[in-house]
Amino acid sequence: MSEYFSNIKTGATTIATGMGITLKHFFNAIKRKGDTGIDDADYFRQVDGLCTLQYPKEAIPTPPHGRYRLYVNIDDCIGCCQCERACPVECITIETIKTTADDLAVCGKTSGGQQKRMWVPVFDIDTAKCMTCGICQSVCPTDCIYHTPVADFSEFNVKNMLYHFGNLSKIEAEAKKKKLAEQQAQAAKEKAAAGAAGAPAAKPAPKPAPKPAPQQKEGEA
Amino acid sequence: MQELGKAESNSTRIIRQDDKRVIIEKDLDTEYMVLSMGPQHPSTHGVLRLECITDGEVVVEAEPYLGYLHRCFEKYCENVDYPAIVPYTDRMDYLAGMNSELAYCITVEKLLDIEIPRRVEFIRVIVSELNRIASHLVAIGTYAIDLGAFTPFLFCFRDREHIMSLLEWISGARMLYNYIWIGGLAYDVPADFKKRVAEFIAYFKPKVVELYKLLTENEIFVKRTYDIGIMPADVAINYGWSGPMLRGSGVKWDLRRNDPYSIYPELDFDVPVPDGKFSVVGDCLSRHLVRALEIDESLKIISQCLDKMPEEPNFNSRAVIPKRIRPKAGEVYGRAENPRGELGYYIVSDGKSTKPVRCKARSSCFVNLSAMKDLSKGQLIPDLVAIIGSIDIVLGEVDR
Amino acid sequence: MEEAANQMSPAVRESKTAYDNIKERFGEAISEFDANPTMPFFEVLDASRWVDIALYMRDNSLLQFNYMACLSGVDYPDEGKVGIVCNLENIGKYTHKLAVKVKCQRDGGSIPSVSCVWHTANWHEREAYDMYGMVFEGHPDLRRILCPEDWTGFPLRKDYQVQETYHGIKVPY
Amino acid sequence: MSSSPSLNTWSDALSGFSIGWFPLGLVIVAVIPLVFIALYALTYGVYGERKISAFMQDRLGPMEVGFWGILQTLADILKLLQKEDIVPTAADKFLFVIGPGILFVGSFLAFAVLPFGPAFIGADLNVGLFYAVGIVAIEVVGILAAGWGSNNKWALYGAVRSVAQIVSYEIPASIALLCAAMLAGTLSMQQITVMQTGPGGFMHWFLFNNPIAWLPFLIYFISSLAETNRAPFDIPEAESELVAGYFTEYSGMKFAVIFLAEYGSMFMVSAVLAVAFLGGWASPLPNIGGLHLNDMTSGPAWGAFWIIMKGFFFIFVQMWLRWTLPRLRVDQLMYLCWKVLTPFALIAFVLTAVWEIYR
Repeated sequence: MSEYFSNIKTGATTIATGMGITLKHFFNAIKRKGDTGIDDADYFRQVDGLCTLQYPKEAIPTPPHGRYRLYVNIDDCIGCCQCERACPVECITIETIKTTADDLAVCGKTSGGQQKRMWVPVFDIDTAKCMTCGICQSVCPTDCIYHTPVADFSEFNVKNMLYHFGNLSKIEAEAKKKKLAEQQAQAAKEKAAAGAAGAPAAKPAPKPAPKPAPQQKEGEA
Repeated sequence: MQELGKAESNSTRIIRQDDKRVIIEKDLDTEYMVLSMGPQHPSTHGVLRLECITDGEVVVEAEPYLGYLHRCFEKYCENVDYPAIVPYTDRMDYLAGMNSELAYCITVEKLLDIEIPRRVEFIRVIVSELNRIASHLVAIGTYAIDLGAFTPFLFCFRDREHIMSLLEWISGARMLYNYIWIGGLAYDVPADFKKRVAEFIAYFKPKVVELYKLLTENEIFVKRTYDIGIMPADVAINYGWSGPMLRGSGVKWDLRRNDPYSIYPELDFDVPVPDGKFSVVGDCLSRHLVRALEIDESLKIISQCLDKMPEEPNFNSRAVIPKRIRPKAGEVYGRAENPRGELGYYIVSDGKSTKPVRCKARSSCFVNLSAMKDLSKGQLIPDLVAIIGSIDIVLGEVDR
Repeated sequence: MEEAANQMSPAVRESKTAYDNIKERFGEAISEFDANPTMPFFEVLDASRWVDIALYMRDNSLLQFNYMACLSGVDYPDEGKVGIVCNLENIGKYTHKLAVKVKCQRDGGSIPSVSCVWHTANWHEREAYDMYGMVFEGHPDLRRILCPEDWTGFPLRKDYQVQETYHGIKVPY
Repeated sequence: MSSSPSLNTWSDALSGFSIGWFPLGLVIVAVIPLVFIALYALTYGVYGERKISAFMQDRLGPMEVGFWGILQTLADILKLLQKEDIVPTAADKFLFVIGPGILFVGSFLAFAVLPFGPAFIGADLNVGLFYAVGIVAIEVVGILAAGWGSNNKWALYGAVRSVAQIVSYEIPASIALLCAAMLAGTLSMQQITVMQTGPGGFMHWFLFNNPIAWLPFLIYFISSLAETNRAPFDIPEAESELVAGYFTEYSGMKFAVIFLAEYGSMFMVSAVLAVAFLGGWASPLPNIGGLHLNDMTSGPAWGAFWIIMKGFFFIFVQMWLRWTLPRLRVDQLMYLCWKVLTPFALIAFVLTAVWEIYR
């Protein structure tokens, strides 16, 4: 019998304690938490009261190296395709065209001073597929692909999630391709001629070896 | 009186009394009802499906069906490089990504046999304990929802949000971190990180007490979980239970103590097991209590780590990460204490490729859930919900 | 041999002691001890005795492998076999760990089920069956667990070809 | 001093106002409850609950539609009106459709005997309290019809639980109300209220008049939670166990009707509680010396104000409880009813009888 009454008593007291807590929060609702980010020294001084934010109007700031939307600084890209190979979800598509020797100056250098040897007409990132793991960022030799803290980039049409970063338009790319093909053909011809003349036949390269480029430079100039 | 068996249907029972007279007792003619609980049900924590055979509100048998969230983790692993598996481990137990990463990375490091800088180890322990707190907060919060209390859930999430912010600050992502890498970390922690974590602990301690008062001590909550779903220690071991589930059954077994990894041997913390005063050892309440107490222990671990962590200016957290991860041929079973129990990885390397030949994830929820059939026998439906909640499953990890 | 024993780490030496105990009892049924530092294991050569070995490992007072940490299916395409790897240990008394491998023929092979010895094995064996297709004899409920019941093929085999359509849905993404 | 009596006079004048034979003033007073019900359900019932729960949980709640989301409920209703009215193929269509209707009618019929002020009561039945208790129990039929008619296992569970629960809790609730009836010596709601009016304000209420009345008051309050399926007794709709209980299959306007009925009966039981123990429309303010606060704050319009406020207060407590407590289990619910509330209700009954004899 005493257990019966003590049960009722604990029930009543614990319920009263719980109700006290919720009532305290109810009256605490006049205060609101601010929206300073975690890197701010005041972060834990502003956490009392209502803690939700009205999202599109107010938002928790993302930290400086937040890993959200991918961005490619194509001026720094050397077209090495390492990110494409490293991506676990295959969301990066890169097409490269070798820069012809005369274009090297046009193609320019990266901000690190490295000579770029590739045109990158297609550098597409399907951000809808991207799982923001940051592996591409870690393998990039020139740090030109990186995640930005832009967290909200939703679109109504999924096709808009495909981001194009290529540095050549289609027409330009065609022209560059043609140019390269011509030069390669010429190089192959020269080489074949040279091979026929002298050394045992080098492979009639369907894929150009990287060497002929400087030779061509002289020929063209 | 002895029940000899059931004849015709379950409504008729043949009973022999002491004087050897056989009587046939006929009840109202009732039938069992098959009740499909899930995959879309509020308290199956995702897409678990339980096929319950019910007799009124009493569950005669509940058979779990899995696979609705199967994402071929193991097949994936065989097709990507070792470092690229790390983001996938996040997605297995998405509530405790850091712990999953830690388990995977220490497994591969065991195979590679490399030494990790001490500062990295400390940071790893801090983030994984923070994540353990976050995970337990979700476990406790959703358990409260299962039992009908909504407010503690939101209080838990409010506090979890701060942990998410802390982890986003250091790793760049809120849930799927890819922060712990094989042989190191993605980044060193920001300068103010230690200070902010200390502030978080100061902020969080009174909130835990409030949570206890609001939920754990509430008489209705206690009555709902007390003496429900009891699992004896030996059966729990035989079922391969681990983590808070096993400790809830009174077995003091914690991989951080019993199979120590990282810097846990240097740290001072308790492994809470129920003493049977407040709960029956092995019931749902014990499991809940273990989780609640583990939050305190994790806070203890974090503050110790903050004190002991070596300060190294210009620390390169990627210093010892191998350029190309290609372990020598061999196999390894490595594991770590996840918030839900033992998360193990069985990895086979052929020594030639940069991809594992086999990478099996031994998920704790998968094993813990396998006892569901036994636990659910003869329980009421509300108790069934309480039991599922106390197992604290994450379907991402069960189905992989 | 002596030298090798001396080089072993304490953990591996513990496993070796446990292995010696089992070897003494079962002799030819089990292979030599593989004393690698990451996961010491032995293989059950006579798969039909696997349940006896399991029971002995669980119930022998010196072994007491009462906890099955993991059971993983593995494909060995070179040997034409599939198998399982069980990681066993003791909770409570000893600290020794030991892994056991059991293999069977790739096509139509079967391994005795140990789900009666360790309940953990029940779902793990179902998973191994689901992914590799070896049959576990004496398993109480051998169905697919992660894949749909009418899925064809065993996805984790190295030579697995994914089916083109499943109930009219195109499968390869 | 000067403005308040004029308000009171205004209140009296309003109820006395008539154009020829047509008592327009009384009609206006009579419309008050109807307008009130609509407004209440729209604002306090749904919006209030969402806001109160939000504040208790450190959230903001609805904020988008109107100032601080005040028009959120209207937007929701518009949405629910637009929705397709779905009746499941396998459902028993007649029961499925009639269920919400019965629920709605059951919860609002009781308003007929609710005294909204000295001047207005829909029907001053001499068995008003009895009628109120009885008519609320009709909801059981609606719930059973909805649960069975849905042809859904979860809905059936909800319905079965609900019937068991409401029928059981009728007993302590009725006995507790009987105590109030004994104190008043009548079953008429208006008479019970009149018994609790006086210059002393709240001093005349049964609750403060009489220490024993606290017991039936608490018992009725707890039972009323169970009767309206509010937490911690919301097992018929237990969203984490039974998906949504008996209204799992409902959507669109039928769902809205069920919702409205729930809030209607929430106010109903709160008002009955106010009438039985807290003086209904009686003003709580006492006359202190020359300050005739009680007289100033009485009258038809004030009466409506007071009873609505009292009802709102108890609804707030109901919400407060709901957002604090976990849910009971079925057997614990029955334990509470049969082993705690019913014995205590009987004790309260005897004590009240003794009090009435020896007062």
